[in-house]
Amino acid sequence: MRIMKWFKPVSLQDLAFAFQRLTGFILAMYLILHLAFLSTLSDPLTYESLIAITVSPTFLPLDSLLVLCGIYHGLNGIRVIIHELGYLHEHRKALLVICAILTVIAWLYATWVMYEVV
Amino acid sequence: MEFRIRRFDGENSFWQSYEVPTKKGMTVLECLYYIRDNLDSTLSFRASCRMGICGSCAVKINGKPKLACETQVSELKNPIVVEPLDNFKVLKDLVVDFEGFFAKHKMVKPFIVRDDIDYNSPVELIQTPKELAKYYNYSLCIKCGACVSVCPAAATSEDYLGPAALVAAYRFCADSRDKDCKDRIEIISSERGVWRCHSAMACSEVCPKKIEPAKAVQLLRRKAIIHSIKKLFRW
Amino acid sequence: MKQEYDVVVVGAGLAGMRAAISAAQKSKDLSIAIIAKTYPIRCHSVCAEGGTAAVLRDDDSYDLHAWDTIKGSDFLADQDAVEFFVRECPKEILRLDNWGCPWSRLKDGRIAQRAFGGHSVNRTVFAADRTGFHEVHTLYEKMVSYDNVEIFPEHFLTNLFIEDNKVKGVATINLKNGELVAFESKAVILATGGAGRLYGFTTYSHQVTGDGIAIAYRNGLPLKDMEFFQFHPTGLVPSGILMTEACRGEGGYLINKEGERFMKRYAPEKMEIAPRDIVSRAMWREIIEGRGFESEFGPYIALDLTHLGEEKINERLPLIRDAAKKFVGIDPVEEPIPVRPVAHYTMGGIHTNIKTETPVAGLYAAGECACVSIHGANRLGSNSTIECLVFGNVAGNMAAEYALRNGRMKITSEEIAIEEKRIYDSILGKSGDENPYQIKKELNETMDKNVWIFRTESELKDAVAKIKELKERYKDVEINDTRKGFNTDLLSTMEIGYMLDLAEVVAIAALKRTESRGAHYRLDYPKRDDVNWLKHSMAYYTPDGPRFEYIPVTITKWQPVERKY
Amino acid sequence: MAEKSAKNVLEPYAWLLQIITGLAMVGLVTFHFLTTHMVEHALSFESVSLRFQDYGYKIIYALLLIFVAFHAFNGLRAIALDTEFGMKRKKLVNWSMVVVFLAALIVGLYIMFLF
Ligand SMILES: Cc1cc2nc3c(=O)[nH]c(=O)nc-3n(C[C@H](O)[C@H](O)[C@H](O)COP(=O)(O)OP(=O)(O)OC[C@H]3O[C@@H](n4cnc5c(N)ncnc54)[C@H](O)[C@@H]3O)c2cc1C
Ligand code: HEM
Ligand code: SF4
Ligand code: F3S
Ligand code: FES
Repeated sequence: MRIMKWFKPVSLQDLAFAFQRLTGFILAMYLILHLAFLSTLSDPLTYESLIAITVSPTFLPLDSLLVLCGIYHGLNGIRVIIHELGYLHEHRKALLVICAILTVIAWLYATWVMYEVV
Repeated sequence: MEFRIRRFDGENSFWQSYEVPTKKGMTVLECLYYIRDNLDSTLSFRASCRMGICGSCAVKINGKPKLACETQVSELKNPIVVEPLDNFKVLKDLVVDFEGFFAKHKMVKPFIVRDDIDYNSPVELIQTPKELAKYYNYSLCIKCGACVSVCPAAATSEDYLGPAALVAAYRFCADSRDKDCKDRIEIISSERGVWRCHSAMACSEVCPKKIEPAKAVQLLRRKAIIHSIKKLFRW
Repeated sequence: MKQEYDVVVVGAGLAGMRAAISAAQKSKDLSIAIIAKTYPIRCHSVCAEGGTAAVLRDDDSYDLHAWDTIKGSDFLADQDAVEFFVRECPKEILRLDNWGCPWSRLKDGRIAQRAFGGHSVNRTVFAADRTGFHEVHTLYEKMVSYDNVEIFPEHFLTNLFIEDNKVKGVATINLKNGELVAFESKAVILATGGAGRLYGFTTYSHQVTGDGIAIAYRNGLPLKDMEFFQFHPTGLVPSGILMTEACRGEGGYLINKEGERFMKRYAPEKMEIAPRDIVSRAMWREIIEGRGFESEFGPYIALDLTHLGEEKINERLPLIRDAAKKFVGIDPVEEPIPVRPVAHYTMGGIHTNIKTETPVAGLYAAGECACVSIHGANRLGSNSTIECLVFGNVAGNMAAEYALRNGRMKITSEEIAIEEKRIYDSILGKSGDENPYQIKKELNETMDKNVWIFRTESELKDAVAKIKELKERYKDVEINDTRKGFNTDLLSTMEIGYMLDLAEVVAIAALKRTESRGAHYRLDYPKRDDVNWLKHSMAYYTPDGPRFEYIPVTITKWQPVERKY
Repeated sequence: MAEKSAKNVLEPYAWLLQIITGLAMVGLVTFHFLTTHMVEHALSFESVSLRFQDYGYKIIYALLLIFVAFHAFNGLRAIALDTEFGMKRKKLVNWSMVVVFLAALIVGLYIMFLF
């Protein structure tokens, strides 16, 4: 398949692109699921039973991964937007590193919040 | 050193290994010539200037596109794997088809457009060093194709103009002597143009002339979006 | 297969592309094909670094440019041609400016000019140290803007079709599929570049094998002044990559094994910045007399820039530093660069008159493959790129006019079949026991050894004998690759055949010229001899080697005097 | 070929909106995440319906919905058009994304107006 070439990077830069695409796709799929899921709000009972599953400890790691996708996609998205507006191409490596560090921090924080609260 | 070369004879693709006695200072291109002259004269590859300026000799060396004539073997791990560029049709061995590549370059109108040029009695146009600096870096493209060979957008979209052609487009749009960038903008703003780029920036990473094609594409994108907004408000 | 065009340009270097543009400009009704064995922007002209000469400002004059050129040529240049040439130069520079060439600029935005060897004023227009590169790209990009120019890249010229002393087309191999393509046309322009790869140690691109010159020669056209080959003092050892004159211009030293700046013995005043031929000879003498450094790649002289300091080198010679680092792993800031004189320019070529006409009607030649002659026995730096532009333009115009006046003559299918047979039956499938690349290697060694900077009768005789032997062996070469598509084996073998012919001409011409003039230096005849040798040599093809005739040099205003700097 | 398709009005604006919605969502998604995960039992039916009673909430969520739906489906559209397969069926791709986008809006708004 030719589209597999999207995921055969030669440098960190296009590795970041591959992940942006992957996470974007995952998030979009999740969005569809999410909306379908929320449709059950019309029936409180089904909703409550489903939500009980999603906040269960088995589901939390998955949720946390999803959040990682979201955070990576968002922060990397900001990085891409900066470049797409024509800025900071000379510092692209530094930006990538900063972006990666922020992603990890934000993700650890988010995971902590999720486990803490539930 | 062992050279593993991916070959193609018009019908079949296969790998072949050669043992080349290398010395300090030898480039990959010299090794290819050594192979052709002494071991196997059926090996085809392109090369000419052997000083990194003609753009003929870009091949994939140990997975990354490089100019064979500028790559020292001493910097590489044994075995050295040489393959033709990706995203191009292979014609024979390391030789790939550049027809589409040059057609795209031609498509972006890579020449100065202004209506006050008199062929028979040309006059000196004034351009300050500062104006020159605005586009000079982008005029250094040797059309080697390395950028296109790694661009994920070019990998799946044959008709994407690609970083090299877009560099050429930007180079002329940014030239103070050019008076009609609009036509060019319309062309690069098509669905085969800048919008296919997703800032993978592999192009900038591999460009042997350090031109930053990705930046040229984004600066063009900026021009294109301003052009579109202006058009929307008919201004 | 047959293609029909009004004008066919063979060779897409500076000269060829300039010619195509000028023909296209002449008339929209003309159909023009430009053919080259590489893509146009991969031609050898992209290697030119230093610049392009033209009179642009008030401190300079046409007469001065002409005088510098003629003196540089050691008075072998045709002065009418030179006078015409210098007047056309400025226009070409401005045209390139109008077409987008990124000339380096003065602060006020006007085109900048720098000093160059042999020119009395700052006359050399430049685009950083990549002049040829930018000129080629500018011309190419201008050329694609003409709808009536069709580009045929990677088509290899194999023959000319000539009938009744009129040209009627060319035969080429389309590399992509290996098919023979004949171009039937009213006029043909040859712009196939020089023959630098005759030498092993050379600044030239691999593609410069003199095919066009050899094909013209085999078709009976005379070759003029082939004994004159320029040697540049500083070629990087071992690859031969040019280390520009600016290295010495900026204050670099040439040093021998004894750590001595030997130029003080050869040109006490100018030292390292004496003219090219003088410096080259001095360096070579040092090497012969055993004062060169030794290395596995042969002897060399040290080009020492270390005293200039990192800052100056980075500012003025960034490319040189880059190249030295990349190609020999030496940083000029810390270590001297190994250099040696290197074959650099083919002064001779296909004989043409001042209008680029060859003796065959409808056939024109321009650029390095032609000899108009404005360079005579020694070309000045930065005069050849401008020659390509000026005479490319002339050739384009002449060919266009000729094509407007004349009809096309038919190339018959028999003629095409004969050429096909010649290539595919007697060359392509060839088996024998000679390796063509071994022959080339031996040819290069012979030229590097015996037809080099210092020439003597006995060495030249050896060279001629060796070349004859190689020609004999060439008849028995083996071509291993039997496929048609992109058969570089076939191509290279044919190129080697052309080179053998040219080498023979160069060696015999050098043997015959019993004087020293410009780049041609005979140890056994060290003086210039205007009484007997102020004339051009003309080599004609015969099956057993060239036949020579001589024609006088045109002198208008400037009588030969001793050449002193 | 490119000269023909040069008159392309969609791509520039699609790109612009993609980055505008992207940027806007940084705030919106963070808000969404925090309100649903920082507060205990935020996901129970009561708290969800309680939040949706509030008009401020409704507006923010409507915005989030529009942005995220546009961004996601325009993103998928871009992916599809990057392939020869999708480019050959450009019209189909564009229209199906419009349809999916509208469907997402309708579903989403319907949920919101349940309360
Ligand atoms: C390293 C270097 C630096 C130089 N620097 C300068 C400088 O600073 N200033 C200056 O004035 N001059 C300089 N010169 C000289 C100058 O570059 C050349 O003389 C000039 O470029 C020659 O141009 P051309 O168009 O005649 O030939 P080329 O550029 O050699 O073009 C020849 C064309 O013919 C084609 N061709 C050849 N054989 C065939 C065939 N069999 N079939 C089909 N096509 C064929 C080739 O593909 C090519 O397109 C330099 C030369 C060298 C080697
Ligand atoms: C949180 C803030 C977000 C930002 C800053 C952001 C940013 C971006 C950017 C800049 C792109 C364009 C990349 C390109 O040019 O190809 C993009 C693509 C995409 N985004 Fe987002 N995004 C965000 C959230 C989301 C969400 C929540 C979803 C899904 C529901 C999503 C789905 C997509 C998809 C599917 C793509 C296309 C991927 C591609 O073309 O490679 N994004 N995003
Ligand atoms: S932009 Fe760089 S990589 Fe691409 S063709 Fe030009 S020189 Fe080669
Ligand atoms: S690699 Fe391709 S996607 Fe864009 S930034 Fe470069 S053109
Ligand atoms: S041979 Fe010219 S770029 Fe490598």
